[in-house]
Amino acid sequence: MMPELGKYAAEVISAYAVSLGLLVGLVVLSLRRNARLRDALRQVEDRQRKTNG
Amino acid sequence: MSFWEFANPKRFMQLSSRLLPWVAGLSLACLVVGLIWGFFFTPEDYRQGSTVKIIYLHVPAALMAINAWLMMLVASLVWIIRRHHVSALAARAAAPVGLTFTVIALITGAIWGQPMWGTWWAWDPRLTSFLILALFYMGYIAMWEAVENGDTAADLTSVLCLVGSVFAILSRYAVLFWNQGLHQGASLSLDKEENVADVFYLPLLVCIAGFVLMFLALVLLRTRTEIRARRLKALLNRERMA
Amino acid sequence: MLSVRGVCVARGGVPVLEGVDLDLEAGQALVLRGPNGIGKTTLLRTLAGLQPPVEGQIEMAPDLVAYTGHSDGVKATLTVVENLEFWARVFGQGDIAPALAAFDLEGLVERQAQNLSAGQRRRLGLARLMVTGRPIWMLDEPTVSLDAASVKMFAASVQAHCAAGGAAIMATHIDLGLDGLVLDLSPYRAIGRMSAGGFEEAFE
Amino acid sequence: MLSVRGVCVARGGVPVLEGVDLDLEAGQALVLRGPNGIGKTTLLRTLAGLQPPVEGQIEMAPDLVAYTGHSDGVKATLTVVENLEFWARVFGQGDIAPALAAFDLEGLVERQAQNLSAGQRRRLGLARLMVTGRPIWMLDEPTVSLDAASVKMFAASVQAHCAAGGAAIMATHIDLGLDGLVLDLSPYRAIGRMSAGGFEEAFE
Amino acid sequence: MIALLRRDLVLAVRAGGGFGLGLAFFLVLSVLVPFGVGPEADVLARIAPGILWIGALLSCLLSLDRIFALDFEDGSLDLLATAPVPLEGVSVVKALAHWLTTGLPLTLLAPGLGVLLNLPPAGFGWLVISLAVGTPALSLIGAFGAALTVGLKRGGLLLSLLVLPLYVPTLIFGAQVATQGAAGLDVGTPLVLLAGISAGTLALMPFAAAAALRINLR
Amino acid sequence: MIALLRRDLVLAVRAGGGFGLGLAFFLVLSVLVPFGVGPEADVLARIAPGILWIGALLSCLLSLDRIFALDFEDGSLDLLATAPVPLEGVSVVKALAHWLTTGLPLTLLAPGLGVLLNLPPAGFGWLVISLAVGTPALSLIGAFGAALTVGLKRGGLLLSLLVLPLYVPTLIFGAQVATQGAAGLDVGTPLVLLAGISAGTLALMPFAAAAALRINLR
Ligand code: HEM
Ligand SMILES: Nc1ncnc2c1ncn2[C@@H]1O[C@H](COP(=O)(O)OP(=O)(O)OP(=O)(O)O)[C@@H](O)[C@H]1O
Ligand SMILES: Nc1ncnc2c1ncn2[C@@H]1O[C@H](COP(=O)(O)OP(=O)(O)OP(=O)(O)O)[C@@H](O)[C@H]1O
Ligand SMILES: [Mg+2]
Ligand SMILES: [Mg+2]
Repeated sequence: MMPELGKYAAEVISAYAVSLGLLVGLVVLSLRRNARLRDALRQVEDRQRKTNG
Repeated sequence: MSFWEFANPKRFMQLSSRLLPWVAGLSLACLVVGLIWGFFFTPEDYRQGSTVKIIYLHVPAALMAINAWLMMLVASLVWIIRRHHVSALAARAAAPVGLTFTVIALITGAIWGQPMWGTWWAWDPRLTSFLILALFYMGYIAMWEAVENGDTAADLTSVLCLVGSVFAILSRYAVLFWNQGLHQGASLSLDKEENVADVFYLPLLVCIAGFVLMFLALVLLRTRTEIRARRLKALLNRERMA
Repeated sequence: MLSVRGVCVARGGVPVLEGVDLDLEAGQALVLRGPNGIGKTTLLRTLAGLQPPVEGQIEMAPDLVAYTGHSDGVKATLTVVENLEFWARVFGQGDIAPALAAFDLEGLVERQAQNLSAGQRRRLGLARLMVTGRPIWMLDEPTVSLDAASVKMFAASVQAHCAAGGAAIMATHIDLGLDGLVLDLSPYRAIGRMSAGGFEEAFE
Repeated sequence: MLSVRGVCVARGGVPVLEGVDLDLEAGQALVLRGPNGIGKTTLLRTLAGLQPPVEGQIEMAPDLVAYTGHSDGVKATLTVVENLEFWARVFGQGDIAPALAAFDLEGLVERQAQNLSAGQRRRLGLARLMVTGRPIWMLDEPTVSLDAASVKMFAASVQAHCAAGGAAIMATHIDLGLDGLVLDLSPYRAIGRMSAGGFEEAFE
Repeated sequence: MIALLRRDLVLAVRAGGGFGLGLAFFLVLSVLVPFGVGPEADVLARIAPGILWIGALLSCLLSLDRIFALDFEDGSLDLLATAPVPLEGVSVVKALAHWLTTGLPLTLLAPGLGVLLNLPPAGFGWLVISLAVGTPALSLIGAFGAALTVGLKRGGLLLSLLVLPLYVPTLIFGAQVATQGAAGLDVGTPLVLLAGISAGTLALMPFAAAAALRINLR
Repeated sequence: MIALLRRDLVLAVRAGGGFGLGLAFFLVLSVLVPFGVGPEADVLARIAPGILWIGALLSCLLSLDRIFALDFEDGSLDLLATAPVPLEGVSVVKALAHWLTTGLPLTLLAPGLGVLLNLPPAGFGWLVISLAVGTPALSLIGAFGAALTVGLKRGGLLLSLLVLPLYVPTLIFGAQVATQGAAGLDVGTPLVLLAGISAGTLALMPFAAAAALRINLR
């Protein structure tokens, strides 16, 4: 399955690993923050709707 | 539908929630296809060996690193001129994405440089400009974080972005003047002679499309987050006042 | 001289006062009252042109205002005379002697501001008003740290200023013995409004 | 708790007050009065141990004093809670809730000190006293910028402190409504003396 | 306006530390370099112009936060904003005062330090010229950075982070003039470019700085 | 004692600027050097260890005045002096806190900057080792200097001038270890001497600092 990378295998694989790691990290962080704020906002809106009638 | 409908937060939330899954899905598809194609099914370059496969990350990241700053510049101008909050928040949302792309370009370039030039780092103009670009991104993000009041932060970062753009261009020329480089020139030009061979070219285009779409998706998502953060803060403030 | 209609002011992006109406004529002294945190400082800064109002009209000819805030802009390492002369020159005025006399600073002219007591320093900050030559004084808690005699001195100089065709608007918690107008800000507290720009309200 | 005999205090090498006698017992609140520049701040700093007296005796057990000056030692970039908790920890105290309650700061706990109004900030500076756990409070113009309600709040907390066996000595120009002792400093103004060390007098 | 300049100069000379610190720092840096890099005369001569330029730039950077911060804290900036002087003018004057108390002394001090660093004789003139032409740009850019960060927490750190990338072109051309001058090469192009940067910042930066101040005072 | 260390660390991380400024400064200096000196890899490689050591030293120097000054101003130092902890211990803890927030991060950051400055591969290990061994001496000497100048006007300027000469031996041996290590030479002697300096300052400086504090608090 793995292609033959020759003597540069370490370089190529580390480049892919680092880049994909950074990208996935950014995506996960963005999604997590989005979810957290969405929930927090929904909570506050519900609460204020209740108190304001 | 006018483009300015995006400036209304409510409309933006509606439109973006419909758009986001498509953009995200498409970008994922492009990235998966492009990267797998590039990594597994392209031959080695006769000079560079397998390291040529790094191009599928390096070039799209480098392109988008610059384009992200351009997008921030446009968004800042829109905020200054038309005072559309969504625009300012989109600029804020784009900065960390741009910084990540810059860092990816730098790191993959450094890894590539070791076998090709025999050094991790050289003060090549293009590399140097990217280092400076990374510093600009860091300063811009730090500025947003440092100012508490949203509108003040938007104003200050917009001014910074404008002035920074001028100096970024100036730095680019200064650096070119300062040192002739090792880095190859643009090889995606339309001139077929200079272009990389087709085997590398097609998967590269797919990867670039993937990065563009991914940038779009991330900016949409993060802008939604920022809008919610603003609203949340305002709601909590009102609660405290009452 | 100054006419304010339906003004809403915000601090830190949060509206604190709304619907404020007030008028100030030459010769009048207006005292703003209200509990801590109601927004007196914010209103005065807005009237002085340091920040824009969120909404409403402020009508006033330009370059009429001399503003003094909580911190009085006195440089600790300059002497009393140097401090006053600097501001006199910035505002294109010549003579600082009347200001020194009005606030009993003549004995302290060569003293560096860092060697003044709190009240003396405040008197210096107030003397600055007289060298601006501006007709409208906007004062934020001018009498902080002043003893009774100095407060009288200050009230007298405000009266003299108004008698000479000037006007003053000030926020203070104590009674100055001025026969001026009083405006209580409590009724204008902003509660309905969410944010300065209205951006956050434009949701579902 | 505190006994002062024949004390002379100097500022900038110049004696400002001499022959000051005073006593403070547990449960007492003493108000220092006098015009601007008489030397109230200088005296309080000396009593708090921040500078030595030129002559005279100050008798007091160590580690009893909590001092608050013109500037209230509030860090602008920390929130209200962080400011208070820091001081509580420095003084080895646990709970800051009573201090927050006594000065009505509960609604502002998460606010950075730089976003407080002048009066709110002053209340925070005063709340700091309650987390020191020290019995003698020395206060220099504590009511600056406070509105009437806040002044009452402050007076109440001084009374509670004294009732619990503490004591307070403060300099202020306004009337607090405290049934405490009053000491007018005007008679102690230093005139005869030339310099703090006496070195310059030992000439001819 | 002249009054403001006079006051700022008096304050700089009188107020502890601020004025001398930048100069002392410049001196320290230049004295330390031989200890760190080693005493070989040719290496030192090679890097001397660059090191001196970097030293000058860092001394500027360290004194930037005084341009507006002190006036902001004690309320003078509010008063200046309501005074009959445009904030653009205030920015220029402040940058000028900063230059007079930092850039100018640095320029005058640089030849002496050049001796310590074995600067080739041909280099002294060009070093002074490049500093004289380039340091005003440093002060002007710095005033903009200081205006952006006035009244912020972590202002000092943020200020360096913001200003550093803006300094790059000035540094490159300035050091180039000094280095090529020391090597006896032609310095025309970089000198013109350096002068261009100084002129450009003088034309633009005060407006940017005044805009940032207005926003921050709000 | 541990409480004091904890508090100092928290304050350093929290309170604006102080902590990061040194690090940012180190970064700035290293990034700027090539712009000033020129991009030639061999010149850069030659001076890299020395420049990095000077950068580390300057970053330490700039953060020294925070060791005691802030605590002096808000009166905490008076309280500490009357608390049941010896002032010698306070000095050690304060120096330790300073090292943990300055010297240690600098040491960790140095290899990354070494890459930018074309440090030869052999040099990385020795650079880190020399910084790890040498920076504690910088903090300890600095604490003494800070104790001497606490509460003085112009303290910052005076502090640099006082501390600078005291730093020279540490700099010489530290840079020597790094430079010779990068050149593949033997580093035994300077490393031993560097370690000796660190040990010696650890044994002596706290007493000197405590004595200086006692005098200044009087
Ligand atoms: C840290 C180091 C590097 C950085 C910051 C960097 C930056 C960039 C940038 C900005 C581009 C965008 C080109 C464009 O304008 O389209 C690019 C393209 C490219 N880089 Fe790098 N690069 C680095 C190192 C390297 C190395 C070591 C190699 C390989 C020897 C390399 C090979 C390429 C190639 C082949 C392209 C495509 C050129 C094109 O199509 O335009 N880069 N790089
Ligand atoms: N960033 C912020 N977010 C929310 N509220 C804020 C912010 N900054 C200030 N405020 C609030 O704005 C209000 C107005 O403050 P202002 O300084 O105008 O009051 P003031 O009437 O002058 O009070 P004082 O008499 O104490 O000086 C205060 O309640 C203050 O807490
Ligand atoms: N360096 C100096 N040389 C001479 N006199 C000085 C010096 N520094 C301060 N003074 C004077 O010392 C006196 C005492 O000041 P202090 O601050 O103690 O007064 P205060 O009673 O607190 O006044 P206030 O009510 O205004 O706060 C003042 O008259 C002041 O002008
Ligand atoms: Mg106020
Ligand atoms: Mg006083």
